[in-house]
Amino acid sequence: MRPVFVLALLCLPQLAVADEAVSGDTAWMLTATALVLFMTLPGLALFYAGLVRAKNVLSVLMQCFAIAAVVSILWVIAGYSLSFTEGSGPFIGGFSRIMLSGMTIDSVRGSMPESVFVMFQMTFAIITPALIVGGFAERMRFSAMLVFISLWLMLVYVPVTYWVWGGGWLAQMGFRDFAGGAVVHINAGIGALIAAIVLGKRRGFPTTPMPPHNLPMTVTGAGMLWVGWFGFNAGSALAADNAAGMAMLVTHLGAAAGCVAWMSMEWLRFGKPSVLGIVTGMVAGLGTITPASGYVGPAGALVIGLSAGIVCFWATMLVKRTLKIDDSLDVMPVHGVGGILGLIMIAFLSSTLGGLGLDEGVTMGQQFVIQMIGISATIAWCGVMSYLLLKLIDLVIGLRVDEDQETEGLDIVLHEERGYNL
Amino acid sequence: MRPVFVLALLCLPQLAVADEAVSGDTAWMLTATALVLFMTLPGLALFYAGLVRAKNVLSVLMQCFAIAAVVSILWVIAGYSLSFTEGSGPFIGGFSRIMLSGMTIDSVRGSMPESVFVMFQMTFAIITPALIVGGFAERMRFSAMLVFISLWLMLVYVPVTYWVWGGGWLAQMGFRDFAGGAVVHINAGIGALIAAIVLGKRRGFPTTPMPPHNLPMTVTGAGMLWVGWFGFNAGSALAADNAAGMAMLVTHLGAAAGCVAWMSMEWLRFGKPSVLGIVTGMVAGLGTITPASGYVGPAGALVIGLSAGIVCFWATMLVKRTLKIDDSLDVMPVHGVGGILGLIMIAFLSSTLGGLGLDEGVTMGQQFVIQMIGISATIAWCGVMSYLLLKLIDLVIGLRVDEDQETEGLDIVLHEERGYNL
Amino acid sequence: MRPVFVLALLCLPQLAVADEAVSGDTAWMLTATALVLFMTLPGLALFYAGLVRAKNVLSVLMQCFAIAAVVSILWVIAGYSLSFTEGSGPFIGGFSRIMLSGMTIDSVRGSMPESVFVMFQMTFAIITPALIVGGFAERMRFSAMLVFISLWLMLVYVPVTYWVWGGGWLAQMGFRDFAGGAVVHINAGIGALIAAIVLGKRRGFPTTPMPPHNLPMTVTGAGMLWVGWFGFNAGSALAADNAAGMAMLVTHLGAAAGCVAWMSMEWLRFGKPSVLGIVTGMVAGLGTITPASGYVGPAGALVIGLSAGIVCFWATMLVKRTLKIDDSLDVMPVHGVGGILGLIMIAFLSSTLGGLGLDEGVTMGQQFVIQMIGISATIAWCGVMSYLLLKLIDLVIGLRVDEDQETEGLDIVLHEERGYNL
Amino acid sequence: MKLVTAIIKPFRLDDVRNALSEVGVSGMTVTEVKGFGRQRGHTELYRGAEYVVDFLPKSKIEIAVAYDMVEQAIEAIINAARTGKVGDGKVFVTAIEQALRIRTGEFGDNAL
Amino acid sequence: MKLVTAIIKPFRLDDVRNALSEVGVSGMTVTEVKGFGRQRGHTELYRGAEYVVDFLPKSKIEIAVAYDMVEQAIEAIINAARTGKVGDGKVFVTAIEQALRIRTGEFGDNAL
Amino acid sequence: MKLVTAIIKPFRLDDVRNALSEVGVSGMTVTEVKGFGRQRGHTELYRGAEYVVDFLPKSKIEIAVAYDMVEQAIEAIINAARTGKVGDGKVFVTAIEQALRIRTGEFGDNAL
Ligand SMILES: Nc1ncnc2c1ncn2[C@@H]1O[C@H](COP(=O)(O)OP(=O)(O)O)[C@@H](O)[C@H]1O
Ligand SMILES: Nc1ncnc2c1ncn2[C@@H]1O[C@H](COP(=O)(O)OP(=O)(O)O)[C@@H](O)[C@H]1O
Ligand SMILES: Nc1ncnc2c1ncn2[C@@H]1O[C@H](COP(=O)(O)OP(=O)(O)O)[C@@H](O)[C@H]1O
Repeated sequence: MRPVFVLALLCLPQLAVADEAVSGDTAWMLTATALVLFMTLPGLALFYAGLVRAKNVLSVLMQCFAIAAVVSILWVIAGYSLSFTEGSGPFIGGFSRIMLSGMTIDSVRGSMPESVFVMFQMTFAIITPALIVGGFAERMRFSAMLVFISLWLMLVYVPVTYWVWGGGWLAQMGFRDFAGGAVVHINAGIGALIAAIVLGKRRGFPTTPMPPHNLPMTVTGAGMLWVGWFGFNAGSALAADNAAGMAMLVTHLGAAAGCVAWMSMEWLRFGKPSVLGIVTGMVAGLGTITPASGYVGPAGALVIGLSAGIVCFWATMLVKRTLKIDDSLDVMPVHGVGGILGLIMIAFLSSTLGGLGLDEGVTMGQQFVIQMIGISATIAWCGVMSYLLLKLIDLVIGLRVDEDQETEGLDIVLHEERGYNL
Repeated sequence: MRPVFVLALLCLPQLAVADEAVSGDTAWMLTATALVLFMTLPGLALFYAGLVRAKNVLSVLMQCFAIAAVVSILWVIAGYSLSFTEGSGPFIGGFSRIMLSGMTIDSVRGSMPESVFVMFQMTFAIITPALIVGGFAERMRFSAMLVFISLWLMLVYVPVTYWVWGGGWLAQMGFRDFAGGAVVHINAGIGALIAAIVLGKRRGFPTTPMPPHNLPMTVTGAGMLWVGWFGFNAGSALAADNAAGMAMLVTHLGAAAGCVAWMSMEWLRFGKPSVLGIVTGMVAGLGTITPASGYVGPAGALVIGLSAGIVCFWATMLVKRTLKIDDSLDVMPVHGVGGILGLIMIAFLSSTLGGLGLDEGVTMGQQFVIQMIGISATIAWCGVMSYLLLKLIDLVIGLRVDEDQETEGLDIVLHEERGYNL
Repeated sequence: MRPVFVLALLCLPQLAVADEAVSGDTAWMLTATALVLFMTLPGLALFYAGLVRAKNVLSVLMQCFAIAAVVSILWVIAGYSLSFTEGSGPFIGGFSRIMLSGMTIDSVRGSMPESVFVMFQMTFAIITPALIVGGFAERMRFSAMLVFISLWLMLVYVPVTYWVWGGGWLAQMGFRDFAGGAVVHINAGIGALIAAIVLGKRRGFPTTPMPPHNLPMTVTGAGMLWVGWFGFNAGSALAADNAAGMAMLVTHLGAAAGCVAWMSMEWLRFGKPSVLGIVTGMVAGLGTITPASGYVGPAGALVIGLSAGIVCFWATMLVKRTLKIDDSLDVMPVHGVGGILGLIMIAFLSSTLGGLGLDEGVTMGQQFVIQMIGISATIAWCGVMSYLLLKLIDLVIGLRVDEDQETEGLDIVLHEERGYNL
Repeated sequence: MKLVTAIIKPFRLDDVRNALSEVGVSGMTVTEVKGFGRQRGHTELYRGAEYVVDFLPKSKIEIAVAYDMVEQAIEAIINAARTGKVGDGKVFVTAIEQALRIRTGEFGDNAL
Repeated sequence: MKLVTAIIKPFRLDDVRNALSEVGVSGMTVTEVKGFGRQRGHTELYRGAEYVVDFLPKSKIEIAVAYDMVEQAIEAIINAARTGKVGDGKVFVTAIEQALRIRTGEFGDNAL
Repeated sequence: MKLVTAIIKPFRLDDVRNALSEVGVSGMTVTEVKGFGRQRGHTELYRGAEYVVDFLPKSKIEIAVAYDMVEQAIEAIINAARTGKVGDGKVFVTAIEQALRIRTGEFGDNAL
């Protein structure tokens, strides 16, 4: 069996050229790449677009599409190189793959063509900023959004990726984040939270009701996310092997348990379970199992999924009802809190309940400390940088549409289109 | 080439650990698993949800999601073990994998990690009860639904799976059901028919028209089902080999021929072909080719698809118009009848029209008898158990919402949500 | 590494039986087949259906479904054989696989089972005529459509496929069309353009506005097309190898650059970018990179994508505003022009900007001439044949619904169904 | 001529239409409206955000009838629309000064 | 002031609006309604379950006009809406007792 | 009794409903309509095909009130609906000759 911590190994560039691509692994990684892109387009785009009001449906879809396009180009220009090639230090990668220079059709990384590794990682770089859209939905200017996301990608996503997966200081410390609890979910959650705070509430929040305009659309997106997440987590094994199989199994169980937990919380607390609740529990379960999906066993996955459903449920209540922060589509309480929770539980479930073991000589307590360092560093860096970026952009070009435009809706105002002519 | 009857071989536990996973086979089975989950979420959920009235759209989506979550958990707790490990007799499997105990990351089944086999089969265990939703749509209480499906899974789906695929009495007898004519389609069809009868008609059926509220949604789901079905049938070869390729080809031809046949029937009988007709023909073709997809050749597949379109068309007329049973989304006439038809045609098309052959020394007549035994046993067991379960649940907690609630719609009444705010 | 020009090799029948299928390659090709079918159903169907008026939504979905069904059957009867088996000359293939005769479960083509190759190519034969639907949307009779598409498949698609991929005269000349610039996109674009001209404008075009009835549906389809296109182009490598990886990478970059270019054109010209614009740019980028996706490097892909966005943008303006041709969903300016552009750029980007090289001893200028010959031949053959077929069908059974029917909408008139009952 | 406007529960629409046909009213125009009144709306809940929906779906039926048909029409509507539960709706009668059939230009009672 | 209410075929709406603008009617309110009348509806068929749709989509136009404009407005509507086929619709005229413009508080004919 | 019909901007609906409740109007019927008037519509652009949308979404509120409530109701509507920008809408008053509550058969002011 191949080792679980393949990502770390892949960072050693000398290995990269030696190998030949294995067709089975390549087949799976091509598929996994397609699945992760599918999570964003159309998965997440629909999930989010269904939750906003009809007058803003296109603005959300547009943001997801534009992010996918712009991030892809930035990724090949510099993002990949700075994330995944050896840098001069522990904080940022090197320049050897700027514009993918030096990568030929024969380049191999691990057991797959390097082109596939570039693509697979690109899909992660796409979905992370796309998740942030939920924080500033229904009020941000499109141009400001493009500028913010581009800078955020290079200044937040890329360095954190290098720290965790590119051989940077967190990787060296033994920080465990299999498929992106810190890199993807904390980053997205904190980015969204800061955006929600800096932009301020939507007009009328929280007194005016803003019910989802199309829940079947949201559920459609949710189904796609569940399926696509197999590529996300089982793809993070970087091979079609037993580690991938186990990652898929625990991922699925995390989702299922998250569904059941959130549904039960609603049933207990409000008397009725809702479809928005069950899909939110699913996302919480998936986000929470993500960092742990290469380390825990099936029983651990059930524990993680159930905890995710309960903890994220309360976090949502807290942010929305108590703090009254308009993180409009609940990115922080679901993804951010889920990511944190999952990263913490790794310490305790890697070597219990059928987990696959901690590193030789590392105790639960030690791992817990390492995990807390990684979590804190990600929150701090992402929080500070997101705040500075948003404030800067607000000064220079302005973040929000004006009141009348917000009332009329972003679709007409920013894109001169309407979602529906039924 | 690997043998076609791999499932039967996989039941011998001693083989399971000996092998190593093959990366190509694992890659395909990971993909096939994602495809089959995709069939339910969002495929089948959308297919069904588009067919009900707008006030019940969420209830259907909710049922599919909740079934996916609950079945997944039940499957790892006990369903898998009782279905696919050696039992003490021919009727039910054993306890060696309860809570997946004894399965490690290194466990292999056939040429794939056992975790992948568990997951692949789980997706079948999810879609079968989800199909039943069509029988009791728009009137069943959500809590009663959860109880029914959970018990039905363990008391109907699990034993029949063991009989057919787990090495039970039907497998030993030589019963041929490649990807689930009896296990999936007859079980679902009979379960839905009994539910429709026990719950009774929807208020107003059949005098009040209840047209689909969103046919594009249904067609979207249909497209997903077609694509996902490749995972279902070609995945049932349990490897990325020639058998899988042939299974995909015949599956596709079954679907195409089913489309053409149903469309033609409508054209002849009503003067106009309809989009609901063509997608129903597709499902009929797919359901019917399912059990046969590992045994017949392309010409046989066309025969099966055409027969499916014609026979299921008439079956739908019979159930709806003549018998006036409110099997609301026509699960029995399409899936149940299709499954029966396909299982029967196996006897005649396995060794003709390019079929891959019957077992050594078995004649068409003998195979026909075996097939009839398998069909009858499944119908009988599923029919009786479904009836008893439903009656019991009706007594204890009640199956249906009351009249006013049915008029108001399940979305508001059971879930406090509305599908659309356009 | 396997050679890039595998398709050409596969045409030598003697090779076909010698090999054994490789599980990794088979796994990827099974997946790629599913992805390409997914592009049509539901991808393209939704993309197109969202763009028409609500009263015609089902007619478009129906056309896509019916095309998928009918083409599949024609493909196994004769299409595959005439496209991909050795013929008596350079213009049309042979009869050795009529009704797939002689193909057994053990047949292998390249490194995959022949059944998979048949299926993979079938999905191309499905999507090409389905693309034409955009040219005659909202006014063509369903029966005339079926007749036209069936004849068009056999008389246009099949011969051109043989010329380019089946070992015919263009293949022999060294014409480069990796995944279907001529076979798929020019054919579809010209077919649609001729259909638009022969059928004439929709009532009210261009004075009456005919805005898309459901843009989220179109965006959903667009996301599916993007993901599915990975199967289309990376699948055209016919193996899970480095060529496939590079094809996926350049495909993705073509799409991303197309998005950015079209968005920028709209921003510059109209002051606001639109979601329909960005997804149209995506399709333009994908269509244009398609023929080149096995030859160019990442930088070349960016150039292609950006050119596609700009050129196809202006082409759309030209056809719609200047020429006032009602190619209703812009098939010619997006697919046709994109295909031509991509085929031309192959000559210049195969050996520059990281391209994978021209054939030994071929200069850019020579390749350019070859490409122009292939483009011209496809346009001429497809144009003339499409025109003759349509005129003939118009004479015999009539192409268009009458004025009142067009006003009422095709869904009710042709299919007795309505899309929405919200 | 009078215009009889009835606001009713949507699921009674088919019954009302049939009842009207029986008394000889052969034309009507129906609008989907949202009603606010004594009948309590429902609560919707989205991730813990509560949303009280006061407006309920109703159908508004408008029929132009000759004077002598007003009573029968109202009778028919009331009988067919009544469920006896709050929210059954209202009937309003207003005067029409002139009516025309677009197709023929006929006017007055002949236009109906 | 009078309220002129016209029920027309939806695809004539743009023509009617233009015709009204030409005679000087610059404001109107349009509602999508379902009409029942002499014009036959269509049949829908879902997996063999037949469903006769009697209600047809119509557009209802409401315009408040001063007394002296009523004739011209009706004329304009009729000419623009007529196709000569059954189902072209009706025009009804009723009295408005008072009209107000919300923005300015103007009333009477000035409010229009 | 009078029928007070107000055409307002949709996002003022909740305010208007509250204002009406405060003055004691406890029932109303709301229709989503499209309005055409002085307020300019917007342009939509689809792949270069321009489309000027003249019709703007409006909400039409209908309330049947007793004579003595008309003034207050109008006042309440105007205050709550006014934004001061063009397109705020209109209020029309017409006469109701008879009103009935379907559930009870009550009529006149009691039916409201
Ligand atoms: N004063 C009113 N003006 C206009 N419509 C009204 C008025 N009062 C009630 N309605 C309409 O009648 C419907 C039913 O009224 P409601 O008070 O709920 O029940 P009931 O008719 O049984 O008294 C409301 O939903 C509303 O559409
Ligand atoms: N008595 C009526 N009251 C209100 N609306 C009516 C009445 N009769 C007809 N209508 C409306 O006018 C439309 C056209 O009427 P119909 O009888 O079909 O054709 P025509 O106007 O040509 O006689 C109907 O669909 C309906 O909306
Ligand atoms: N003559 C009219 N008849 C009926 N409705 C009208 C009339 N004029 C305006 N309206 C309605 O009132 C709305 C607002 O009118 P508009 O002229 O845009 O602004 P304002 O009310 O501020 O003068 C319109 O959208 C339309 O729905």
